[in-house]
Amino acid sequence: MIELFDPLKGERLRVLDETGEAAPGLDPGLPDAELRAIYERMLRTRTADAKALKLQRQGRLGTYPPSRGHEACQVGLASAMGRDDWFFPYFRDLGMYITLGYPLADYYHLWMGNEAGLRTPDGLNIYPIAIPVGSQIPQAVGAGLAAKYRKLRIAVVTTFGDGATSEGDFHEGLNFAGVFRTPNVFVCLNNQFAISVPRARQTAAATIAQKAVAYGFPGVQVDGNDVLAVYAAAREALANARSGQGPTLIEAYTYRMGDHTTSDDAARYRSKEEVQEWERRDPILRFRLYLGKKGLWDEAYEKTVQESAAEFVEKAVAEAEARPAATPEDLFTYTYAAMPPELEAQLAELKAFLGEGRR
Amino acid sequence: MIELFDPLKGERLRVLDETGEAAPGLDPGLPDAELRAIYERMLRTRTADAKALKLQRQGRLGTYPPSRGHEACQVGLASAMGRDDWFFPYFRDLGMYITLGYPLADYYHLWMGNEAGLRTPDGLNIYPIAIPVGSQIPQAVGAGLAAKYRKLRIAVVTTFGDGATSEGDFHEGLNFAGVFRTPNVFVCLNNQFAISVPRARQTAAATIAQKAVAYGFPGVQVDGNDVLAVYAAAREALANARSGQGPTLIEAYTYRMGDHTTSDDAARYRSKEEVQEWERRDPILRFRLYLGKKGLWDEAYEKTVQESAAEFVEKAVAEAEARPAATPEDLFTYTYAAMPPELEAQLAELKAFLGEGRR
Amino acid sequence: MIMTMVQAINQALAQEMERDDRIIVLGQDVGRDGGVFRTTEGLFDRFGPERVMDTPLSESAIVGASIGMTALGLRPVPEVQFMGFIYPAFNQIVSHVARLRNRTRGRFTVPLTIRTPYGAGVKALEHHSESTEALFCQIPGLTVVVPSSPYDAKGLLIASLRSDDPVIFLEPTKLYRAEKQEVPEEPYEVPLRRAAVVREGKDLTIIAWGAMIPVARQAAAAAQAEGIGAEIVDLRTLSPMDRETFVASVRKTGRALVVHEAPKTCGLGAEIAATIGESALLSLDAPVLRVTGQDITVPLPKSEDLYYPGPERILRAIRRLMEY
Amino acid sequence: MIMTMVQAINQALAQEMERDDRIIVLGQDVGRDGGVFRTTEGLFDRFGPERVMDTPLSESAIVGASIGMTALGLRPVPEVQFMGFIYPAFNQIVSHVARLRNRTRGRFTVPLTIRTPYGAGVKALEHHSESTEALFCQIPGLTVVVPSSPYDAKGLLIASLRSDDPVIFLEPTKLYRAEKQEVPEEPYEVPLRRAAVVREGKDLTIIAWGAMIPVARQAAAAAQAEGIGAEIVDLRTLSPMDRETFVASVRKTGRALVVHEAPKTCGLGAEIAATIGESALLSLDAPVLRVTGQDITVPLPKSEDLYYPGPERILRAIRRLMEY
Ligand SMILES: Cc1ncc(C[n+]2csc(CCOP(=O)(O)OP(=O)(O)O)c2C)c(N)n1
Ligand SMILES: Cc1ncc(C[n+]2csc(CCOP(=O)(O)OP(=O)(O)O)c2C)c(N)n1
Ligand SMILES: [Mg+2]
Ligand SMILES: [Mg+2]
Repeated sequence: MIELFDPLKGERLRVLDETGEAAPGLDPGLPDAELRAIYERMLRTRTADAKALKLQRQGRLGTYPPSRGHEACQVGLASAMGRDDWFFPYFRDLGMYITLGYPLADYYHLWMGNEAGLRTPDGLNIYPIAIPVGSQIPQAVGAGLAAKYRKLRIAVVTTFGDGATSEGDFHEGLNFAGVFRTPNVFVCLNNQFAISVPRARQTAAATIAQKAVAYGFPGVQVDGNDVLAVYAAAREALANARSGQGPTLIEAYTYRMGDHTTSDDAARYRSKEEVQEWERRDPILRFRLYLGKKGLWDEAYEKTVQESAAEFVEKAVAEAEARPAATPEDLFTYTYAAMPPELEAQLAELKAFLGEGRR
Repeated sequence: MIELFDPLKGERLRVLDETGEAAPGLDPGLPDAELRAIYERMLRTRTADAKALKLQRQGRLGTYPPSRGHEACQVGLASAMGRDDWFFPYFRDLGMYITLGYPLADYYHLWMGNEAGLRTPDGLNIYPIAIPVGSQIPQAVGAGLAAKYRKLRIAVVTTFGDGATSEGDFHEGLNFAGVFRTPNVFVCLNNQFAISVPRARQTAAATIAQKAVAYGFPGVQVDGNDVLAVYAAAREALANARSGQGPTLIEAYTYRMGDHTTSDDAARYRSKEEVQEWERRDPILRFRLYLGKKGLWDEAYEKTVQESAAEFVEKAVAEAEARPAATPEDLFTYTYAAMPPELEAQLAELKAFLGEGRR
Repeated sequence: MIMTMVQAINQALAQEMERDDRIIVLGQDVGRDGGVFRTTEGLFDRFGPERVMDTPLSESAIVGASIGMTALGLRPVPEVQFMGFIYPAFNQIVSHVARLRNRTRGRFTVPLTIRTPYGAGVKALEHHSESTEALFCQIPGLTVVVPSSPYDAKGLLIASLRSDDPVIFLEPTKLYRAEKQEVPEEPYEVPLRRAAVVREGKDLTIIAWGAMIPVARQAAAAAQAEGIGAEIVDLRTLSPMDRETFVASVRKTGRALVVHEAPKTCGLGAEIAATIGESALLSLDAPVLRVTGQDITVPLPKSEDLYYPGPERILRAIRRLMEY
Repeated sequence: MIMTMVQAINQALAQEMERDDRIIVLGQDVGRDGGVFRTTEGLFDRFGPERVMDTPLSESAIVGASIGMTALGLRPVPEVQFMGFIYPAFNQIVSHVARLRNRTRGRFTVPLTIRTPYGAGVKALEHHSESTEALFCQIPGLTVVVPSSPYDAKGLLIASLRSDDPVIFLEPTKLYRAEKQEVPEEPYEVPLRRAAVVREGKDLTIIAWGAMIPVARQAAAAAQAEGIGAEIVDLRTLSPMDRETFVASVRKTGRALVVHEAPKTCGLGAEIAATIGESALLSLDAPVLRVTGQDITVPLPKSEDLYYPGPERILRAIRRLMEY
């Protein structure tokens, strides 16, 4: 399906229109249970996101990059992934984490300012969040190389924003992937902004998907507010990766509904009208309309889902806040496999200092 | 003309075939005197290059990257440039330097191991050679931005190899150029190798020219052993740059006839047959055949040109070797605009040390 | 006018841009948004998009393009959004910015000023609390400047913008809005390469810079209460370093303490301690001590305090020095 | 067998690759060409293109991809062609390689060994004579190793390949073929984090590493002729540093001299001098001196000798120390 949509011709894969109507022949045909699961993940994502913002305002969580508007991209992509696939995230990936089963308490714990929240639970193939923009991309390619070397039939997914495509690491990573035909799926969440810098300032290419031309593998633009389009493209790209057909670049065309982070004020650089225009294309709304048409959604169902999401989120907050603070040992132990004498001395001194009643 | 050759369709601009026949409608129609001047520059380049190799073997010059085979790319490009245009070179650009009027003695002086040879004479717009691969590309874009800001109708040219296209700086530079529509001409000398690494290992893109698609401006592949093709493409790209129509990427498809540098042994990684195959496509030979067909070349003319080239080169060698050695002051004076006390102290100490009869 | 460091920096930029049309500000979000810390606020409206350029997210190109601009006589002021994101531009800085004057024997100079917020203490995200100034201090050709007050920020920035050498101008985020100070309206320079004795004392010398100056002052005040007179030298230009000023101070006091946020090992404190050992060994009544960040990655906000030198840690070291 | 450092490195790689199929060598020209210095010669034929990978010209991706390989349990050995070209990968090294163990509280470790030729003295092109080891020594989490002999090269490299910490393994180009030495055929480790006293002496301590060791030996021999006994400590692992060994030596001799190729200011010598000042002040009979590269960019070949510390400069410093 991917090769049917040529970014050089301005084509974009979309399954659902804004009324939730599925284009004939493009619907990935998921079972009802899976459709509902996707919806539930999207709602959990939005709920958990709103909660993080609230916690931040209350001083209970630090600077936070909200995901609102990206639920279709994140949940659509992660829902198509398999348990053995690997994920190399960026910093705006809440729906990925929720879908892939990363404990939300850990995720909150991280954004509350504790490294322990970055410790992926054993058995989950999720690398830690990369804050330096684009830097995770070559790493994902290396994981792809390793998968190939080990003859694992898995795919390696990495996400990043439109801004990241301007970094050298985007280029070096994708170029490597092309040369070695690694099992990578590169997903750009083109949300039209890198903080205040609009997409047009990021590159003169008409689409981000067409950048794949530079690397000799397919690129496709999908409607990033259409969870089924993201799912369909991801499923195909993942299958191609796993079966040795090489990497794919997916551009998910979407919009950052909120501020860049809680330190940002997007009103300084974009209009209310523009934001409102995108509110209409809300990915959750669109998918709800689709479910409604399929008889999978009604008010009662919505209520259950909302309640369950709220409960899920509150539990995670409670858990995260109950976690113990980092100890000096936590801070010093993981710099090296074995602590060097200088660090031992510094740790001892810190503990003596704290022992004097300070802190 | 550039847009007539689509790299995505595998098209390559070529004016002269291997017998020196010009394709009708593509010949840039240069006056005879200019054609001969181009030939003479190509021959000087080859002569000066061979001399550098000889000097290196004699221990009179250091590690050196030979230009043989690149004469059409270098001389074709530089011949199309105007006096006010800027040039940001890489390390294999002898024909550019000769054509642009950089004193050959300075060039030799540099490769003999003295920074003074990197001091571009006043009035020449040539930035110093960049050894870290690809790093000059964003710099050239900055010069383009400055030209635009100052409303100068000039172009900024930068050259680099096929290997350089894998560096992040290639990407960041070209992307910047696209966004700001700078007056840049990017010329990739695709000579099929980055030291031992073949072009196919460098990128999975079928051509390097097509990488321009990622940046939203035109890219064209030209026959890099055809000086008229290089000239024609460069002239058009330069004109576009100067007139505000933005940047162009030119891929000059050629071959590195010699070793990577005098420290390299290309026989380790490529076959004699391959090299012989390319000998047949020698850019000087091809252009000579063309001149012959136009009645601009005969043995007597060849003899004069050879002699003049030899004289030109010998004079430069003599001049370079007569230059004084760098003094301690030369080494210390240019680190800062004004020498800090610590450097003054180190310089004084060095001089005292040398004064003790050492060196 | 009474102003914060952010305002002082903003004013320095505006005044110099007014005076010198070779100055171009470029970087991520420096334009319409006015910079994530608002240091470039208003410049876009005043000087237009050609002089206040929002760029792609590309540190290497931001610095690399700035270099190229200098070839044609401009004086760019690239902003790197946080010091933790300067590394993608490291090659441009080390291999080109620092060297071009020397490698062209003065034909090409690189009069640019790379501005970047730096340092811990504001409970920021990972990579947003870096203070790796020593990386740059070891590269010949670079000038590294750190202001510790609004007054110095304006004067040092103006001096940097007017300098013919490339400057890495590090702005302590912790001080951006910490303190307001009277700052003269007219442009002025605080000279580069000159440290300042910002507090006099006879018993020991504290050498510090940036956000550590207010912390050192607190410690010095506490020490005073114990009858110990601490002199404080604000280094201001970290490279090339004004060794004379602090060596003279240590010759007088006989004791020295370096305070910095960066980890101890190979931090700038090492060079300062080594210099004192070289030049003032016989004046030393005690070893030169260093109170610094721990030799670990700056922790996330919840544990930042365990990393960061505070007044009590400095006071402890002062006492230890005096008891030696 | 008697062999050069190049051969010793080559043998270490081959033997460990034989033993451990998680080891992958990658970089520019490491494959068919066998590396520009031939350190990887024969590995491509023996282990195939999947384990000896010629890569695109992309330092950041070479290191970045190596990181990703460790996520799936591999132990990559990326080669950077010269230390002067490591800067494009600096972000990957500083922001990821060094930190991943800490930031994931041990879930992800990065057992890779970045190999790169380093140092001056071979009349190479610009950017090919760098010795910026101190850049890496100040980054917590990295291990920085420099061998000074074929024997140590093999043993330290094997220890690095087996280490669970990321190692920056710096190979002094000047020593690649300078000296041959008996090197045991079987694999062995020279322990990381341990300096070695490679020459005993009672009058002063010279601390050095890599290509400066033979130079220091020459100076020490000359000093011996004047009746001065110089002890030489080969640091071997520059970070984390074995402070105990050199401090103990200085406590014994009372005098210390650090020798390194890098410029003086903020070179590793600063940390060593500062450490000695902190830990052995009362044992010092003279200031700790540093004989180093000049505080300038390494000059082009014709003037390299004016930059580089030679035995005479060291001898001068030894005399100065003894006369103090
Ligand atoms: C290398 C680097 N430079 C700058 C930053 C600061 N920064 C954080 S997010 C961001 C914008 C990212 O934009 P985009 O890639 O489009 O992702 P989005 O935030 O829109 O999801 C910037 C500039 C950074 N984190 N890393
Ligand atoms: C950043 C960097 N990495 C590695 C090198 C070492 N090196 C010098 S030339 C070269 C190959 C360049 O290949 P290409 O760009 O194709 O240019 P060519 O030499 O073929 O003209 C390499 C790897 C370097 N100079 N800079
Ligand atoms: Mg974005
Ligand atoms: Mg090439």
